[in-house]
Amino acid sequence: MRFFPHTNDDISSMLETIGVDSIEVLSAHVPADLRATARLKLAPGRSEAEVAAMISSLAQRNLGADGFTSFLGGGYYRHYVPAAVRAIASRAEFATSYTPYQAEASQGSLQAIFEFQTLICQLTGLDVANASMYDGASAAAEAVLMARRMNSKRKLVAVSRGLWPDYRIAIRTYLSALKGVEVVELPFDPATGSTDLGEVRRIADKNLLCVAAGYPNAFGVIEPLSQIAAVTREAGAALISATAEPLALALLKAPAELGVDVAVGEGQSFGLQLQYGGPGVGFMAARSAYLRQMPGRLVGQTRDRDGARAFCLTLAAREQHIRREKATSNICTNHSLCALAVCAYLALMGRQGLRELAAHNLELAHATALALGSRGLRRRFSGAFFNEFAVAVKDPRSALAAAEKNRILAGIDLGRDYPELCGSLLLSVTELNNDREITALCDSIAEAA
Amino acid sequence: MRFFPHTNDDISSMLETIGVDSIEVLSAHVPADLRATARLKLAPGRSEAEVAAMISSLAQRNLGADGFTSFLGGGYYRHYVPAAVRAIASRAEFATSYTPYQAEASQGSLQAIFEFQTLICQLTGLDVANASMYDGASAAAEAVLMARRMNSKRKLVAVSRGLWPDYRIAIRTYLSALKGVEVVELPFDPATGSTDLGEVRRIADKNLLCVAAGYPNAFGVIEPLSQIAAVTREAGAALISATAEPLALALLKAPAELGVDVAVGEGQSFGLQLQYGGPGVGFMAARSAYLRQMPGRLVGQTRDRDGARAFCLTLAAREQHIRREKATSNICTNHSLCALAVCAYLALMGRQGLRELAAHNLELAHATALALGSRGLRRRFSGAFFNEFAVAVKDPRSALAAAEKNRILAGIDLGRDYPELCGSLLLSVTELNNDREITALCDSIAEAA
Amino acid sequence: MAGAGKIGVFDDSIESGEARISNGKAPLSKPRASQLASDGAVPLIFELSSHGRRGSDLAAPRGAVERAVETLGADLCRADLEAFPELSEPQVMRHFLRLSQQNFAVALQFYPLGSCTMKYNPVVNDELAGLPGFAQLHPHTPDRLAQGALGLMWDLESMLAEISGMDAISLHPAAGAQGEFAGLLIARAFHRKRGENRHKILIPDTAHGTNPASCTLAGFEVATIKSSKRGFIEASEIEHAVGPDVAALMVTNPNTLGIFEPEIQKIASILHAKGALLYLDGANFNALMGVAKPGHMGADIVQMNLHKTFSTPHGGGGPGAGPIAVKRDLEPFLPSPRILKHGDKFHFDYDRPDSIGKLRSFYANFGMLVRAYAYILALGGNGLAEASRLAILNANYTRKRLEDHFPAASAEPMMHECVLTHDLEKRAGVSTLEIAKRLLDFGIHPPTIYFPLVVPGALMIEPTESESKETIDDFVEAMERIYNEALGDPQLVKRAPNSLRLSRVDEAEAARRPILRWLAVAK
Amino acid sequence: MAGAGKIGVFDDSIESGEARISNGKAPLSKPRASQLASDGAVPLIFELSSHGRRGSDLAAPRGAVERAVETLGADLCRADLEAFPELSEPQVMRHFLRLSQQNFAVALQFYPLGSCTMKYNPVVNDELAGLPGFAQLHPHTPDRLAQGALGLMWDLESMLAEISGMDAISLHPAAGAQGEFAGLLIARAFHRKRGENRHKILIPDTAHGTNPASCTLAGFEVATIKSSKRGFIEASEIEHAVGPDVAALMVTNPNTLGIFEPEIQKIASILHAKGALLYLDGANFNALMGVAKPGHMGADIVQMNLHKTFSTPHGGGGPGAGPIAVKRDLEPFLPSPRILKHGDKFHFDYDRPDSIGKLRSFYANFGMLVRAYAYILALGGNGLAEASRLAILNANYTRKRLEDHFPAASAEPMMHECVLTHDLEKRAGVSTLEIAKRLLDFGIHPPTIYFPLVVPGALMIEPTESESKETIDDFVEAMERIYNEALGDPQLVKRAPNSLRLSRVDEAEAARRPILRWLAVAK
Ligand SMILES: Cc1ncc(COP(=O)(O)O)c(C=O)c1O
Ligand SMILES: Cc1ncc(COP(=O)(O)O)c(C=O)c1O
Repeated sequence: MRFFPHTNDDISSMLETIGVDSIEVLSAHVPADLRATARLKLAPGRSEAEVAAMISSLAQRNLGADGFTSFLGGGYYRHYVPAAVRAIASRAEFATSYTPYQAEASQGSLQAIFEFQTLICQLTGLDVANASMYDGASAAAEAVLMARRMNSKRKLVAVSRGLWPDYRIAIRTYLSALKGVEVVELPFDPATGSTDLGEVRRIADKNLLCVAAGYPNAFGVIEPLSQIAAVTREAGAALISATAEPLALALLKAPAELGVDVAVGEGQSFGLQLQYGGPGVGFMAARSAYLRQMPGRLVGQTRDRDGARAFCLTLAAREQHIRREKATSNICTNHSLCALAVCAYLALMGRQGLRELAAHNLELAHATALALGSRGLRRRFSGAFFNEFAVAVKDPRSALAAAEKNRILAGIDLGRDYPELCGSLLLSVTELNNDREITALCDSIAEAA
Repeated sequence: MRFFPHTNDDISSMLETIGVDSIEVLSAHVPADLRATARLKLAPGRSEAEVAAMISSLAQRNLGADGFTSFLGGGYYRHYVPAAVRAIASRAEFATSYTPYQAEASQGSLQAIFEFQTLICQLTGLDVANASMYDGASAAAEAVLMARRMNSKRKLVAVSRGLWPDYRIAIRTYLSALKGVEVVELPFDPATGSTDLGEVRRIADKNLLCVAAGYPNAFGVIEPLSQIAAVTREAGAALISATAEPLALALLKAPAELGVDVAVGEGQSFGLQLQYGGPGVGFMAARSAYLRQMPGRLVGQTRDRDGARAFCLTLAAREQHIRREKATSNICTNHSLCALAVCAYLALMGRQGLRELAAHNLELAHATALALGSRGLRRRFSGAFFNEFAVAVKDPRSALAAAEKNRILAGIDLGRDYPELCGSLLLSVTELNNDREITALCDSIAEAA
Repeated sequence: MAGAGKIGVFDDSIESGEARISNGKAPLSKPRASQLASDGAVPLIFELSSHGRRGSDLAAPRGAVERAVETLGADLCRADLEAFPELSEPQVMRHFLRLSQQNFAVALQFYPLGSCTMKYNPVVNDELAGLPGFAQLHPHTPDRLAQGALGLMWDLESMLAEISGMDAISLHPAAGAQGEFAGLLIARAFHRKRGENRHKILIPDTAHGTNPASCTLAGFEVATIKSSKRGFIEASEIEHAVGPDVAALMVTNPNTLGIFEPEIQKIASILHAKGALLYLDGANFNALMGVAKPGHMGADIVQMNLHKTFSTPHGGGGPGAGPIAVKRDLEPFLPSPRILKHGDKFHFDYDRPDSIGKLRSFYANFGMLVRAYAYILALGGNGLAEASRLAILNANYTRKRLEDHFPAASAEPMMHECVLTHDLEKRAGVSTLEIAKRLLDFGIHPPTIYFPLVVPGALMIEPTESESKETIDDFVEAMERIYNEALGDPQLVKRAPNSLRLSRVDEAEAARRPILRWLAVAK
Repeated sequence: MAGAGKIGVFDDSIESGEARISNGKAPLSKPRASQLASDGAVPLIFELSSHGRRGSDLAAPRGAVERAVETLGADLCRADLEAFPELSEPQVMRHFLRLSQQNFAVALQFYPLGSCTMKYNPVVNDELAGLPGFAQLHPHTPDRLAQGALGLMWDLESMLAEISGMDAISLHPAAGAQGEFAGLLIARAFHRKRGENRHKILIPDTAHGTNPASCTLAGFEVATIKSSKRGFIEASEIEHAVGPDVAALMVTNPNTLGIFEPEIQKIASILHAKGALLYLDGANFNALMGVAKPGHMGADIVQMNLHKTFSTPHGGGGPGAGPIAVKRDLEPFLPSPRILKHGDKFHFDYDRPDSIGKLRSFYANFGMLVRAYAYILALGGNGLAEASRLAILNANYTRKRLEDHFPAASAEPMMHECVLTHDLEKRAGVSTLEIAKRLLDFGIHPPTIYFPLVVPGALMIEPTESESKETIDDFVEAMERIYNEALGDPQLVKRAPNSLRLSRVDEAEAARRPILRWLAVAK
């Protein structure tokens, strides 16, 4: 087999050194009945060419972004990934190393993550960011857990219904086993699509642990975080913002500016392919007070013995391999390589480029909303939006079907996850869409509606 | 522009240092009329996404190996390229360096080429191989020129008509300017498809500089080189073999064993994609007597000052940058990266794998010939063949057209380049073809014939 | 460029603003961010930044930013992305390529990091995961139009079921630890459903840190089981420890000493008899393929780390994937959705009333699944078994060759990894950490150290099946040499690494005065 | 891993069988081929080979080799591929990845190799060239089914015509030198067709070596033109030299001193008046875009090196591409076939009775053409002109900054590169070669040295537009430091490189006793 370097001679001589007759002897202590039934009933091994052919044919049985025009968003966003990002992230030195426990032999990964942490701090305006989480939803859940560690007497976790369903479910699942914590859902204002402020005020008392809201939220609406923050600050609760489309942060006020305590989100938009939903990368940033309660790895700057700048994992006393059952989180393997790709992407886009890209997204999305409006299709919500919005249609299913006939994936039927929003489509428009596509989209939906 | 690191401030400060007001001043000495008309009437610059989209759409307007079943050969052969070869050859350290003039900073490229030279020597059985030529055809032409330098009194160059048309034309073009050299074509035996031995004998005298023949030749026929060698040796002429499908050398006797003096060929089969005909890579190996007349670069083993093994370019006194008009060749930039890919490919295939792959090719091709035979379609030549052969069909055009309807590229109409062979198709069968494809091919052609 | 030493290099002490004397050579007159330093020191992207540079050109129409701010209103918008990097594309490429050369990685170095299974990662798998039909497939694509991806996952689930001897698989968890968490929530849901309130998990003292951490997260109390002197759990101990409050035993097998738990079946029976479950941490699966199936051992829940046994690259710390496998009666509790097959069509099923829910967005780390699937297809049943056989051979050969200097922590047979110890601390005051750092001078990534915690100064070595006898022989020789150095010239070992760009990194300083991000220095 | 020094490394003296003492540390007891050496020494694939290993699994049915030998008959067949390498895939990957780190390359280092235009090579271009529709396109595909590729080339030809100011382009030649050869054969054919037998080419003494070598190959005699003291050709000199036997003047512009030939138009007129042609070597095109078009200078024939100005990567020595551009009256002589457009369809035209023929198989190095095309599309007309402007700026800035220590070889304005000289040989016995080697210690690839031949101890520096001011400033500082070292501590410079894995490589020894291949050592 091409992956095994052992020759028969190697095996014989190794066995001789060990002093046994066969490799089987080395596992002979494994109970015989287990060994007897351990045969793997799988097809025999295959050449690389065969494997490549089989898997390529599966890939062709999907619809890449190529075949269809797409307006799908809803937590994962279609963006152009520069080739340099792929070239960098596929460097074997980055891709085939592991957690940089040995700092002297891992400066490449460590420095890139230090840069990533800095970029996340810059985008969110917060003081400290970690080395990555699995994804946006689990990062949101971990943020709530962190808020709880900071303030363990409070019991009420308020999650905006305007958070993506997966985020809400992940928060509930992560909290499901914790005693005495109650999760409530904050309704959204049916007109604006943003979290119902009255309701926030209503529940804001000494028992309120935190409020979690999207920025922008699951309807693409830019939540008025500063107003929520005024309430949470007053109540002594934490405000957690979750961002699935971090490109918006290039234009929008930084969460910290609005009073957010912990900002989490999904980094996929920044240089990661869609990959049917994973791996993306979660990010988490917080005010410095949270530092010792952060989950996950942190990279810090230090010096070597000769005074040269160096980076290493730090504050590991929070982590599972040191603190075990008292750790801030169970996370071990994280999404480092994805964070590195994000870092490369942001370095390429840069200060001006990222803002221009964001503006371009916004402009296209707003143009789409206008074009739909001029065909009599109105936005479902009035709240300000970035590159995603909901549109009211009579029959979402037939609208989607009509579009699909024109090889367009027109969006997501919001009614699936929000029964109260049946008759709404969620559309995301990015730089990968052009005017021609937008017109075709509008025509298709308008016709069906 | 994303490729330029200059900020406006950089430019100003650089101009200030130089002591001029503008960049234009630096080229103001270029005649004004030239400058005035130098504007490039090309579209303005484009984003990476735009360029990628434009070029992808051009790529889709071709037929990759994917869309069609192919039996095309004729000098370039379809083989599976392992991903590791691509990963290795695309390492920036290999791809973005240049000719390894500075040995201490180029050991990666130099050692790989030293290994390539060794592999070519092993395959051909000859003593010395160079660092690469452009391709098989130009290597063949350079081989003839080299033979001439070794024996400059002789005037007659005999080229087998069984060499690929491009090779014959390249030889003629390379020789076209040299005074007193005559190129004659050796006919092939219409029955066997190999070079007419009688004709070789007829012209073999003191004036004969060299004979060049394919191994296998342009009809896929394995030339009986040892018989030609007996004649050339007797006459004191050189025998040059050219191989466009070097995979055959894994099974066939090494050229040196058969009396060949110089073996050249095309390395594309060994890990290079088809790329519509280039870049491939030429190889050249020869008996040691030819060493100082070799064209191109040579990598040699030596030591550094502390005795460590090292590699460097050597015997440069043959080359254009030293010898100028007296150089053995004008070649400067060669096909190093392709040679490196060949080296990686052969290291992966290895001693057993390469022979098995060759045998598999042979078996499939012979099975195809048999299957065609059983449908009444006979091989055009009786000579032994490896993975390519000519088959006699009544109307090649309609056979090709019929196959194309079934999405099969059935081969090459030999009549195009060999009027005497009209009514013949040249087919190449490789490991990329399977039994189902072979049956479909035979059915399509048989139907049309 | 490897081998670059310290003579004549540019100085890298940008941040301090102070020129540093490197190896007796005069430093540059004005230290600055240089992309040339021959010793490999790399400035931060922020230090390479210069206002007005760009690394991307966009089709965005001019003035878009101003118009966008107008559209949204200034009070929603930030004024700028202050201090964000501004580099050209060539600088970005050079930056990261130079950084990459500052890493050890298994593609280039021997990397016997115990418990991490740093085996060869076939590059073709990365290529296949990058095919447009996968890479550009949006997670909200209707099932109908994603049949290839769904089919691949369905097939992978079947394969993992066969390999593990379990009944049902969910590919949902993002990593091993998330798989543990999912598994423990399943155990919890299972007991709840049966009206039982079991709040304790038994965990041996050799367990990986994620095990107890996951228990806490899943709302369980941890009760530690002491391993026997021989290094495994005794059934009698479990018999004794399992009460009606115990939800499960969570055990790694082979355990982190590399020892196959000899009484695992008996233990499973005891647990089952008392209504408790057996959770098997499958991170060490590389020992088991074709040797023993967790399902047959009596395991009820197993998580499998695809980034270990199934060869998806570790990525400098991730991403990975941690599928969870369960026995039939636990299937209803698996994360939602699940993939179902009807005829020859696949779809996601969300109708899972007993499911524990979701731990992340969408279904799974699909990109990693493609790689693992390609790996299993390539090896096949025979190849996977051979991988385990050779991994076991390599570990035992390493153990045997090193036994005179670094004896095994237990006399028991070990499987795919071996945990060794040594007397150098006592004899020469040389610690395991120092031995590890000295290995770097030999171009070898150190094993896992100080783990499992029960072994003093542990060296946990997992060569994997990808390494040749020659490489192990070299490793053995390096270890022996270090042993002798520690006795003869301990300073050489204690001040290691001696040959990398950096000398020993001061981790204490990093923790004492945390600098976790770059901050612009006032110019 | 960069920065690995020489302490504690495995010994690499395999071939000699003798243990070598490295930096005072004890070598391994038994030297052997190790893939671990921390200093980066890499054994040959042949030394890593072991019988029975394989790096590929094939679908070939068992016994295929034996059957094949039977089919062909034993006397056609070899018995074995003796001494051919036998490695597993992980070993092959590790081998080449480790080797790669032994290279300087422009993606990672400053590489101002004069006359070679080592500019940034956008990685997206490599990706695009690898698209299946290109990579898997067979050269014998019917034109009908290759319209994308043909269209791309047709478009690229038009662009190159616009850029060069010439009328017709052939993309056929594989590199600059083959382009020169093609161009000279065209000149020859042109004169022949007119019944003239001109057998001489005028070449200035600053010409690149390929120029005279190509002349010989094309059957011409070379007559060398002395450059003026100021570093260019004087029209009066040409007036004098052109006789009825002169076929052409072959001139590089800007010439290899970086100087734009000021009298080029006058020279062209003289040549044309006397029936001779002007061949312009376009290897230095990076100075010309938007500045001056060769066609307007009076050039009849120009070759363009796409691997220089148009950014296709240099590949450690190639492949490149050397399209040839001609004026209308020379078009009939271009290599055959040519690409024609009829309506919106493209095809190859082979009906070219006056063509010089072919110099290689098939049409062109298509893979490189895709990259050059992508590059031109990305920059556009404005970007290409900007590239030349910034290349000129960088070269002039470098020249200015270095003038006190390394004065320019000529007082004339220089364009995209500058040729400098120095007095260190005289003042300190330090040669240009030694300066070059010392630059390696600063992580900088040296400039082209000792060329052009007319400049004693020449340093030919071409920074290209891809390099930042900061990088040039660092380079300048390194050069100044070396200058001072040469005076103060000449041995430091003379024994350079001091910080790479290898010390100075003995090139003389390599030539004296050529070892050009590995040979199995009897064991
Ligand atoms: C024994 C064991 N269990 C669990 C884990 C956790 O897996 P992951 O890092 O994928 O979360 C690991 C590896 O880190 C491990 O070695
Ligand atoms: C001025 C000049 N002319 C011609 C050439 C030859 O080009 P190539 O190396 O592509 O054959 C070169 C470069 O090597 C050059 O610098």
